Amino acid sequence: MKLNTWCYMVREAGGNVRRNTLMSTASVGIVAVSLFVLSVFVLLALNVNYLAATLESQVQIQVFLSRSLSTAQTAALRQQVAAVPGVRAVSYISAQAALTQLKREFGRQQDLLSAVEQHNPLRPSLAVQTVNPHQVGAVAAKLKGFQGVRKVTYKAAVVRRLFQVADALHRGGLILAGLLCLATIFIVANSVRLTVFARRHEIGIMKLVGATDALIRWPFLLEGMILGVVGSLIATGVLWESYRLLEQGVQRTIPFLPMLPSYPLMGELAVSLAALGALIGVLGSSLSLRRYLRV
Amino acid sequence: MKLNTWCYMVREAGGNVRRNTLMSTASVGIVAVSLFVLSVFVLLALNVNYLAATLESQVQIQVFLSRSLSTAQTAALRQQVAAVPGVRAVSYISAQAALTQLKREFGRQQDLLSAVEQHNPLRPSLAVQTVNPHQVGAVAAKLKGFQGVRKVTYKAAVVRRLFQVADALHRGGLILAGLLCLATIFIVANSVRLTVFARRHEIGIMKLVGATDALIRWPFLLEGMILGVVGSLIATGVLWESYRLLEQGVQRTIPFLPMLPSYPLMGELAVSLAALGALIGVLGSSLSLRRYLRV
Amino acid sequence: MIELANVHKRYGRYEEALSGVDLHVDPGEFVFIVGPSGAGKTTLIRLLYREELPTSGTVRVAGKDLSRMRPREVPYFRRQVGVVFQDFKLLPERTVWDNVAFALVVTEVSPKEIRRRVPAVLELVGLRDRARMKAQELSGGEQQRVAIARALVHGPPLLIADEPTGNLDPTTAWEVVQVLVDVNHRGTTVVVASHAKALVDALRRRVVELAAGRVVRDEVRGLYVHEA
Amino acid sequence: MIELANVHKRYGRYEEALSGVDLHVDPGEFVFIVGPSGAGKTTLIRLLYREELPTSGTVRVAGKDLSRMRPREVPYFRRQVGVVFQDFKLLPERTVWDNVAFALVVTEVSPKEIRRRVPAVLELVGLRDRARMKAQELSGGEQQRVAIARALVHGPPLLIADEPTGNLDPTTAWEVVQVLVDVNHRGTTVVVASHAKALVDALRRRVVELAAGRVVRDEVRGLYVHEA
Ligand SMILES: Nc1ncnc2c1ncn2[C@@H]1O[C@H](COP(=O)(O)OP(=O)(O)OP(=O)(O)O)[C@@H](O)[C@H]1O
Ligand SMILES: Nc1ncnc2c1ncn2[C@@H]1O[C@H](COP(=O)(O)OP(=O)(O)OP(=O)(O)O)[C@@H](O)[C@H]1O
Ligand SMILES: [Mg+2]
Ligand SMILES: [Mg+2]
Repeated sequence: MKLNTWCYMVREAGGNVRRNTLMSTASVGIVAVSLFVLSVFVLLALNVNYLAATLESQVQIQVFLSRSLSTAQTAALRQQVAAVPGVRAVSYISAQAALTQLKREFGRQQDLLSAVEQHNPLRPSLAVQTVNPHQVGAVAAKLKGFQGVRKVTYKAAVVRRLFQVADALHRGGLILAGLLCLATIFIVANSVRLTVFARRHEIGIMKLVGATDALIRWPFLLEGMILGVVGSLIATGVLWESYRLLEQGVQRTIPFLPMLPSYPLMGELAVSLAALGALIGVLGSSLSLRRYLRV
Repeated sequence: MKLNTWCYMVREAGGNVRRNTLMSTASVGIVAVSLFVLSVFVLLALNVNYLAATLESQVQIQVFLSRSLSTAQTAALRQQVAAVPGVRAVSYISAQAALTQLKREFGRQQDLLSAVEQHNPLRPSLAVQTVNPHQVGAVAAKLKGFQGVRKVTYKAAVVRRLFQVADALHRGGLILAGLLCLATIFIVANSVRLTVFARRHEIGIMKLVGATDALIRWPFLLEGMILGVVGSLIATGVLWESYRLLEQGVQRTIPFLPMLPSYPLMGELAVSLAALGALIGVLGSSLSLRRYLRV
Repeated sequence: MIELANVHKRYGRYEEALSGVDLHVDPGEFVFIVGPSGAGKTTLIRLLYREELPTSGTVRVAGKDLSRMRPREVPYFRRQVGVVFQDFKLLPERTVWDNVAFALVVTEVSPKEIRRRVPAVLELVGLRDRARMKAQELSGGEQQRVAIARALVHGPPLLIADEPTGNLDPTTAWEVVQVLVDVNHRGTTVVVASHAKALVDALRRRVVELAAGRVVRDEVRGLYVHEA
Repeated sequence: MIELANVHKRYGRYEEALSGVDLHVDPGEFVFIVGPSGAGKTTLIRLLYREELPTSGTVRVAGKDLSRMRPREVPYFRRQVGVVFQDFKLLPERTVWDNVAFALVVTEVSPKEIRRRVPAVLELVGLRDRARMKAQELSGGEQQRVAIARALVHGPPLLIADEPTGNLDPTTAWEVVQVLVDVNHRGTTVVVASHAKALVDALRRRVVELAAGRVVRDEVRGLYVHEA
């Protein structure tokens, strides 16, 4: 097609948006609402994952050491452990520190501990964190074989459960987001279809005057794209502000709840939403047009 | 208006639904998707609340008893405690039982406990559950004054946090559900508006022939109602089946996660959704008609 | 029946479509409105059933000042006027029967009465056998006759027809005009905007000629063009 | 130019709109199609620009068998035909200029050329000063003339007009017909379906009369009705 024709189609698309204020507003609104709801789900899923990951990362392997180890031996062992593939961090907890921590955890029921105060029955230990929580089992098994290690424990059941919950949430979140994405496309396709339906006579007339399908289709596709992108911009704006407010609220009331920071996240989301909006608009228009191009 | 006119309007509404298959399907689809998403949110909120309530109900007050209490005295105290308003259940834990449980909880670190085995430093206690988790503080204070009670504890910080989380989830859920309800009405109103827009010429002609606003409006309102109810039925069906599958899945993979049983819940939801669908349809139609009735 | 006094009508920013029209039509009259394309005939007619309000001046129809009429009275007023629109204004996806019956449904006529009157009026315009077809499936002339049937069916005291024979062959056109004359003889006031020189000249009724929004001629037994 | 052989057309379950039509039109001819309302004139015309396909029989226009034409060829074929539709088929919310220019835009004519040709053709139908108005704001006759302008603007080798003067006063109608005659003299084949007895009789061109879907008359220098 010639450049002139492209110019015509772009002008046409812009004109359509302006002329059909009502339908344009409606479509933009629907895209905005759909994308907003979709993003809320995505953010929810992302944050649950983040939460799960944070909790997972707190799962440690406890390596109890032989009481007879010298300071130098302990340091050497510690380096050895740190060198094991999959280990992220190792910290040393002396027998004394362990007792103090235990006391703190026991809280009020310290009667019990007073009884053993004079003769500390605990061992010094290494607290080992793995890079990937899934490696806990393998790393623990490897550590067991080291010289000077008496016992290796980790909360196997808790870790397993946590993984199950995180997995379920992850999978559920993905399914939900997928469903919502489909719902959005469906809603937008339908609303574009109504738009096209309202203009079916116009389309018919254009065809009778000798317009090719491409000439009729492109302004509608461009129009859909414009509407989709504008809708996504609105959704992004509202989302950004809401997330900021939510973050503040969480900071104030439940500060121990970890939340994904908004900085890189919202930027990426904005770009994805714009792309998704454009895609939805174009897809919606093209799906809807097919039927009315048969004149 | 005469009965005949009502008959005409009902026939008209039915006819519109059949005639405009495309627009009817679109509207029904939009209502169904919107209500489905809305319900997913509502179910999520309800289940989180249920989960929070379940966890809350597991918060206990521990009442440590004087070691000198006789069995009869203990039994009397237990009855006294059970009679306190707000107390739901009381169970007795002997010193021996407490030590056994402690051992179990300690797991591998039993070195410590072996050291105190021969001389049990623990006290017998009563585990008290309140009817309403919010009463924990008040009940605990009251129990402190009883004869034979040495110490009363409850995990104050944990309880407070749990309440905060539950509250936040509750409030967040309500806000989200409200937003989604608005979004649904908005989407449906817009799609009905497009429907009406596509028929604006028809409406204009009817007015020119002398039709009153009521005669034009009612078939549209009835049509909106029909579409809304059909949409809600679809949403309910899909939801019911999904929830059933989800319940089964949860039972299989994470059985310790409490879920609201579907029996009375889904029935109530079905009725609410039908009502909501009808309301949305009618509201959507009437909002959309106003503008085109000025001819 | 109709009383226009110094009526001006301007659509938006465009030049006036009617400028200072005075017109008086008695009950029972038969009036042709003629004039070149764009003279303002349709505009004049739109004022008579209150599709448009005059920019200035007064329009009184059946004793009512249309500018002063409250919106809720409008439907009841319109039922007293039968209108054949230049572009027909049929409901394209309804059957011929539904289109015609609609003018009766709005006045809450009983279904029995509807079943009696609709076939009768369709017979009159020669479309008895088209009753079950959709309006959009009809030929241009058939659609025009449906529009005429709809305007007649509720027996309005005032009948307005805008170019009612533009899509009809001379024979059918003549039949349709005879129907209008008949209706007029039974007391209905009839106003017809028309380009059909042959018909206007044959009937020799009152002719009002418009040109550029003004009445330039008003003859009691006139011809389509002024007798030189 | 046009070649119809034993063409039948039936819409859905209704009786045939055309039953066994044979018609041959040479390039450069001027043909009137006449006949009573519902005779099948518009149906015949719809076959010529492939809005409809015949139920049986063949329709050849400009050397192409329309039933065999592939869908992607259709737009290019339609650009060779100018059509004035009985119901105008204008884009109601576009300006007169846009409506006319559209027939040039589809053929990718340069903007400069468009700015030259559109005013010229609007001048021809007397609507030069209406270019910026929306189609829906025009009077019936003005809309009809826009439809004619659109059919002419790209200079098609075949011009088909369905009832092109139904909404025009006799003077304007005569001017429009002169435009058609002019175009014909410059080599365009012209087919006009019309009820305008006065015009048909004045021009004395070839007349094809349809009745109930059949060709009942085909005269080289005919009148609207058969000379008795
Ligand atoms: N809605 C409108 N907006 C702007 N201008 C209008 C509108 N309707 C009519 N006009 C203009 O008013 C003038 C008179 O129009 P009107 O339809 O009354 O003419 P008419 O006498 O009925 O012509 P015709 O014989 O062609 O139907 C025309 O010039 C037309 O362009
Ligand atoms: N889409 C359609 N569906 C069904 N029947 C149709 C359709 N279009 C036309 N017809 C029927 O075919 C017959 C011929 O119609 P056509 O439009 O060709 O008549 P015409 O000669 O153009 O008449 P007019 O002079 O009134 O315009 C009519 O009886 C009409 O009812
Ligand atoms: Mg007019
Ligand atoms: Mg026709």
